[in-house]
Amino acid sequence: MRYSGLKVITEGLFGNKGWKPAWRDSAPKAEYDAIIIGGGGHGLSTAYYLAKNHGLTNIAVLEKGYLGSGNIGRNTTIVRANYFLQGNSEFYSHSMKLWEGLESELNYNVMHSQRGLINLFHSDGQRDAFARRGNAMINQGDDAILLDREGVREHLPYLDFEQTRFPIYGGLLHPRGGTARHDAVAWGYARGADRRGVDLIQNCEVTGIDIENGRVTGVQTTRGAIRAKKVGMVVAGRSSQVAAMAGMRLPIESHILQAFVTEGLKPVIDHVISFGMGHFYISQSDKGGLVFGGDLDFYASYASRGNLPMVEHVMEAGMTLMPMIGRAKVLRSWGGIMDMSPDGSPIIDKTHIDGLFVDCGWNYGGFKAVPASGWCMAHLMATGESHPVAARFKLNRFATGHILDEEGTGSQHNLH
Amino acid sequence: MRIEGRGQIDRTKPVRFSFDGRDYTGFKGDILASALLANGVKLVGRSFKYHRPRGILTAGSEEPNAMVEILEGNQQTPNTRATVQELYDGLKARSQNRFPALSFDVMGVNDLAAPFLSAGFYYKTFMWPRPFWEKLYEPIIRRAAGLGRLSGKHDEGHYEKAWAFCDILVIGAGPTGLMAALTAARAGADVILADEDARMGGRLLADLTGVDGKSGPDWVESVLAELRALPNVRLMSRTSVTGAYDDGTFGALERVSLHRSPAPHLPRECFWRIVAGQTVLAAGALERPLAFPDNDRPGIMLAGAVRAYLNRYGVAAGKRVTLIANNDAARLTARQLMAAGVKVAAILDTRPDASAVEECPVYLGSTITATRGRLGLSGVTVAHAAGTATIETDCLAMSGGWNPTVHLTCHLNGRPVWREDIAAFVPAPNAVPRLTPAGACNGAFSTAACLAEGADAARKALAALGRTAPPMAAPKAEDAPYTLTPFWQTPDVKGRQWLDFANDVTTKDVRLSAQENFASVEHMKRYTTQGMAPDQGKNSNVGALAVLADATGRGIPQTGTTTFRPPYTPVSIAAMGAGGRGAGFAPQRFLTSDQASRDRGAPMIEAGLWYRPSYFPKPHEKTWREACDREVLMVRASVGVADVSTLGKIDIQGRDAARFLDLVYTNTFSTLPTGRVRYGLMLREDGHVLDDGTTARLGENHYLMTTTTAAAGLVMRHLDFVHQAFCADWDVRFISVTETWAQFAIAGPKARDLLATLGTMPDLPFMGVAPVTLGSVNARLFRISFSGEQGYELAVPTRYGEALFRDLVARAETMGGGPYGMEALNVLRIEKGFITHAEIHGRTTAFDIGMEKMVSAKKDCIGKAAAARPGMTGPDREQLVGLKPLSDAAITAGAHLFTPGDQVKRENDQGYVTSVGYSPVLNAWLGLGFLKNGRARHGERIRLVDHLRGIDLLCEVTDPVFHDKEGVKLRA
Amino acid sequence: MRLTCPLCGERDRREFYYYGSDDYLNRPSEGAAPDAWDDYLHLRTNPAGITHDLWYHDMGCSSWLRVTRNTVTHEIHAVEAIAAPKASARGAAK
Amino acid sequence: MPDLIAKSALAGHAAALTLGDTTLAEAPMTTITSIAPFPNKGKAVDAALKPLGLEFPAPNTASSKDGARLLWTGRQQAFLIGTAAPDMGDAAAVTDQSDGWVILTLSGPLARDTLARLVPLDLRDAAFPVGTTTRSGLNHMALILTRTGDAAYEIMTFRSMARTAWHELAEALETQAARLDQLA
Repeated sequence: MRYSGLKVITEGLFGNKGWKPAWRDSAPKAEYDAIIIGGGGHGLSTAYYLAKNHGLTNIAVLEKGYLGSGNIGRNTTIVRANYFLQGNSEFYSHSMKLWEGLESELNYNVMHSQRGLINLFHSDGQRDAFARRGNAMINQGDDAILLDREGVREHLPYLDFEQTRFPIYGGLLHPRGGTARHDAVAWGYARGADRRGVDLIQNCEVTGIDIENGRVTGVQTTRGAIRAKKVGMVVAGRSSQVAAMAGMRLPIESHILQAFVTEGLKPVIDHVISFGMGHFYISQSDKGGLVFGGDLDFYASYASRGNLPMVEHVMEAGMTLMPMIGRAKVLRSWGGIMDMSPDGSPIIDKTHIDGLFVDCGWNYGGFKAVPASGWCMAHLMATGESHPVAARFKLNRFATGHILDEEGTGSQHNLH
Repeated sequence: MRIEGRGQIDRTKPVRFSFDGRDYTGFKGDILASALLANGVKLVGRSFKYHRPRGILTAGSEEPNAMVEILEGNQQTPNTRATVQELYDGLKARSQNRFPALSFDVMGVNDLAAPFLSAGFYYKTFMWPRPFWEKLYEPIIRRAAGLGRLSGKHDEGHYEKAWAFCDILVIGAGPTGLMAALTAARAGADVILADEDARMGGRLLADLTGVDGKSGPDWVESVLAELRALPNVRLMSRTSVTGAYDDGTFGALERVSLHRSPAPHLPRECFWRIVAGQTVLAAGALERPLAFPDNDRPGIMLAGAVRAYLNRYGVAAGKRVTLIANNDAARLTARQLMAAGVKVAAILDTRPDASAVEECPVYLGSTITATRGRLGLSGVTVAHAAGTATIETDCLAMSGGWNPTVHLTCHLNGRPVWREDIAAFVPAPNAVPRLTPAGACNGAFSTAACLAEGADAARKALAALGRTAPPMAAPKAEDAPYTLTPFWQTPDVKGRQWLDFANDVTTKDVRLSAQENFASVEHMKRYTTQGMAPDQGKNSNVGALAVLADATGRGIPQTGTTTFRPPYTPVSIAAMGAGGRGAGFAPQRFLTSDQASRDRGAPMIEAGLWYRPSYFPKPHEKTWREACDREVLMVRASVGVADVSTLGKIDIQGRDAARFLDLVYTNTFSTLPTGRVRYGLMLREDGHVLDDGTTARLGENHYLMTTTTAAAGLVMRHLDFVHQAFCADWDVRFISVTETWAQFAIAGPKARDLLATLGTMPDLPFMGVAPVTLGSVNARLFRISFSGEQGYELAVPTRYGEALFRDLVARAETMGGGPYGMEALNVLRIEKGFITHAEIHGRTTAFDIGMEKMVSAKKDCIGKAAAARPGMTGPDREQLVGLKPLSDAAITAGAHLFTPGDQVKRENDQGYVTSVGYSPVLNAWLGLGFLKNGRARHGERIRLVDHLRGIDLLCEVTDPVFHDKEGVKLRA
Repeated sequence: MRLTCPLCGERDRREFYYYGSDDYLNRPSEGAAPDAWDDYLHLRTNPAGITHDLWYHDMGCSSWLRVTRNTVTHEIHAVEAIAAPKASARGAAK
Repeated sequence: MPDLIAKSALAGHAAALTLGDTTLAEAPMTTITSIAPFPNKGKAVDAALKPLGLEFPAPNTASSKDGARLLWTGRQQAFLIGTAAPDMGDAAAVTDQSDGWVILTLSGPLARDTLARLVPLDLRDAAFPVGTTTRSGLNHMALILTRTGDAAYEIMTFRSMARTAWHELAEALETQAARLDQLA
């Protein structure tokens, strides 16, 4: 079924009775050519591109809960390509290009909205660091504009330019940065993969990974054993547990990241804005809620919920930067489980076990990476070779010292 | 319509207020909703999606419809529940989400287009042509969406945060909570009783249920009187407990002054963190609406709310009221209305076998098939066991049963459990450690059961705290069984039946979601947005999942439920962020020289938490550059004084102090002679540079370490870790003395001359240190330099800092010198090739900055092993270099470097610039930067490109030290 | 979240700084193989359940603490100073 | 020879504030010395302190005698206040801290409620009896808090942050006074 405005109207006229399921409910087969563990954004896009780019359609996505039940539905929906280290730049740039064609690619409106992202800076030193970043973005072929204080004021007149603790020196504007509707991304990829014959199997938890003579042969699940010569672990948030089934220890520590949404408000914030002197960033959803967040709670956790110290910090940061949001009321807070890697960059790589691949370590930047992560993971699983834009996301880079540390905070997992 | 003789308002105190510009009068004790109803105002808001006219559904914070903007001066508070907002004189309220007016809203056209706006329609359209999404569709959607408006102006309100600790926290002050608090308080425990209402008593105030022979309000007052008199009880009314967090911590929002006009220093709201040993959750229950066609018209209300308006506020919600319910308890509404002389048009019971004893028409087996009245209900059509009926009515009271308020028990991931007998979810056992749910929130609905459970829960909490409850008789109260037959929606009728009023989600939307295989309850929620509105599904969750269960053929327990997350009721950002406004976000650290610098007109800039002078302008100077150039030349030619107190200083003592320093620094400090200073490089354990600085040996077992300003706290923590983790038994102790000493750099060829005017000073060698006295003040003199000139740093106890700074500056000025600021300091250090955190930014190795030889081969140190990884050294790394433009044009930090002739693109990137400054000494712009294999490329030309600032020019790659490479001046 | 510092008593989480797994206590000796350093610095068991991690009482007594807690429920089982661990505690629960 | 005038942290910035019979004030400058015993030197430390009539305090407590006080201030550390440090020999590291701290006093009926706005501590009598000294936070600042009397506290924080500490305490006190006046 192809979606379109006309279809919405014709269905509406006939009581919306004709809409078909967005995807089939598949029962697991005994064997697939490839299995993706994890029906989140990355897993679903991996399946989609395996089918679309590499013609692999005898594949299954195994999801222990419901499709999109992980971080794809628990993030702050920001899409950007503003990295500055080689290895990251080309990857997120590629992802941005995929985002820009995603609606027509998937025939699904993921509401990708390039409303512009502004990273504020508050000192000469920060300005120089953002200038380095902005220039790297342009060298990569992406866009960046350095705003001075007055330039920021033109875009964001409601910030507190007078009394805020750390004066606003300027901002790096990334015009193509923006947001998208998070759940829709999962659903769009799921529907696309389903249409290409991929089996999406919900409520199917992987309980073991079968390995014989250093080769993967399949998985054990709560719905029986399934054979496959290729298995991709795409389970950010649970990477360490799944990898442990293959006897692996990953360079990952799991952390909780909280985010917040307010009650609906008439449009007041047009951009995505991030504060440079505290943990705070914000945008406004199409429904009118202010969607905002800060940083990790900073302790390892799988609880999908956090505590007050970071909540309060985020709110205080919001109040020093833009006190006009003071009377917006927080409606809901939630937490996602972040795969924190020792350098803040992800891993898309083979493992030491033949046929077993891993896509993990997305820290808290996984949402915007969904298209390229799937694209590159699919490439890796199909060809056995890293995709050129993901070539530095190696599992062993920590051992070799080829670090991709954008934050410069070092090998402490929670500092990225 | 106000009913004489009813209600608990103060009729001697009229209160004037306005709504949508019209003036009205209510009474003290009213909420906005009761006062509006009393004035016959039923239309209060517009719905989110279809802009349907909406009235008042509830009498509490769960209200999904009656949300308004409260105006005070240029400030406005959107999305305020009229059912919570207390009336005060001069209150101004305005309806929201309508244009141009509440009674005529052009966006109401959406309602006509409803067939095309079904659940998730927007995922299926607005895709073509692509640019139209951002240019056309999205802006329209955004404008139509949203509810209230922020003013766009800074929130000038005063907010507060606070801590409270107690043995037992009781959440909710209805019968359950009051009994729990009384039991706990009589046992001597510290009790906090929190309730979100302005008055405690819960449904005892709304239903007038009697206890122990007293009326509900009287019994409440007697209990409160006792509690108020006890020193171990804190009563917190107007306080919503909003979140359960780990280890007995709760968030709570107190509406301190939202019920009155503002007063100086009086906070609007206070966000509490309450830490409780034990908690009794007595949050009560929320009544469920029923789904039937057009069940969202103004005038259709919850039955319990109709009682609350009658009994508490003396307001009849209508002139001809109809009741529809699936349970016995709701009949009380009809009985109380009739007793008050309000006409009850009919009682509709969805159950065919219910009783029919009231003195009004009672229709059993009823379903409502239609309702009428665009801006206010005028009638309903009923199908019942014996036929159909059309009833003229202006108020429909409905009750679909009650949902226990389980929300807080979900906050730690507890999943509530379905109880078939009450057709509702109750808290999972032990969902929150040390918290006991009791009363209605635990599924006990009679007053007697609530009182008993409240006392029991308190006894359990007391026992856990090792206390015994005093013997107490259980108060007597009604103990009627709660009987209902679930009724989830009117079957087989046309028309939309609302589930989620606030987000405009109907039963059709839920069924469509199932049809499209968004069949998991989470998918349904996310696809239809049911439960995502300001009431967070309080009114609609159970109804929606019952419809979903029906549509998918599963039972309700198998369907499960979405979870509730904090906050229970929305909390303003300002309350949770209280204190963050303006400078309150982070402490301000002031130098002792601060006032002296400001006196000289120096602009102060933030350096971490500190404020430091940027430069010291002279009257004739027009730009900062003029001042900076002068200050640089001044230091190079005569003498400058700068406050360097912000650098971290750590006093390290003990027989193993030297050994300890050898472990944390890459280079060796055990060999440093007493009275000398050495530059040290510190790595993180991952092999990257952590910090650098000088460390002085003050005595055999006594060192003074200096850190950069930025890393002072970080280094202290690092030292504590290394010490406690790896060598806790060593004889070493350290403490920060950053704040203890004010320290001033005296730099320039006349530095020694200046010192000589201070009295007898030791003749220190370069990198020497000695104690000195300034009159009676003990001071320390270091011969170190960050400028490359003959340099000293003089440290005095902080209390003398301001005096010494003023004195030194005055002396310098007599010698042609003066103070210098951060800008000059930066240029001086760039000329000299000294690094700061612009260079050691967390990704650089000792190799990168040319200091790999400082990593001693003779000993282990933190970071040594990781620094030896293959990726950490070698020609592929970007190495520190100097950069000098070939022209006299300016260069910029943040520019990237390319080999001339190469295309400017990421693949050809050779490095970047970290620091630049204009050297008035060399009459040139100078830069420091990192360049691939840079040390082998001195003398080469490199292309510097800064797209952002439009700079593209050639530079010469040089050694990073531009000035006095041999260090002659330094040692002079 | 509240941690009971062995010296200061029960305190709110905001007084503490979190570092990471107590793997950081087992620093390889000089000359250890690169794999040992990779293990020490990067690889983590990262359990969904009982874990042992390191916290610093930053706004308190400056003790570094080893905390035994559950990463799923956030229940705290034990807090001890790393400089004075109980004899049995360190290796036992690994 | 420079004539160096000593200045307290808040000199010229804040005068004592009294509201609702509660007073916030800056205490006079005094002598503060950190004493950090070396391993296994507890006895030697106590011997050195004996002439002062003091002993090294247990965590969260203080030892005092005739105006000299020894406050526990952290792991293996106590601050001697109000008197010069005795010769500790090699028993302890001794470091002057006199100028590193500002000492504020807060006393009166609103004192505890005022502190409860900024200090994440259980200040109830059972948890924080008179004589308790502990480290914690004053909002975002380092804090050494001592309960010196039934309704009297001594608040120590870093000297450079004295103005912020004052501002936040004064605002909290003003707020408590307004609550008392307006809501009673």
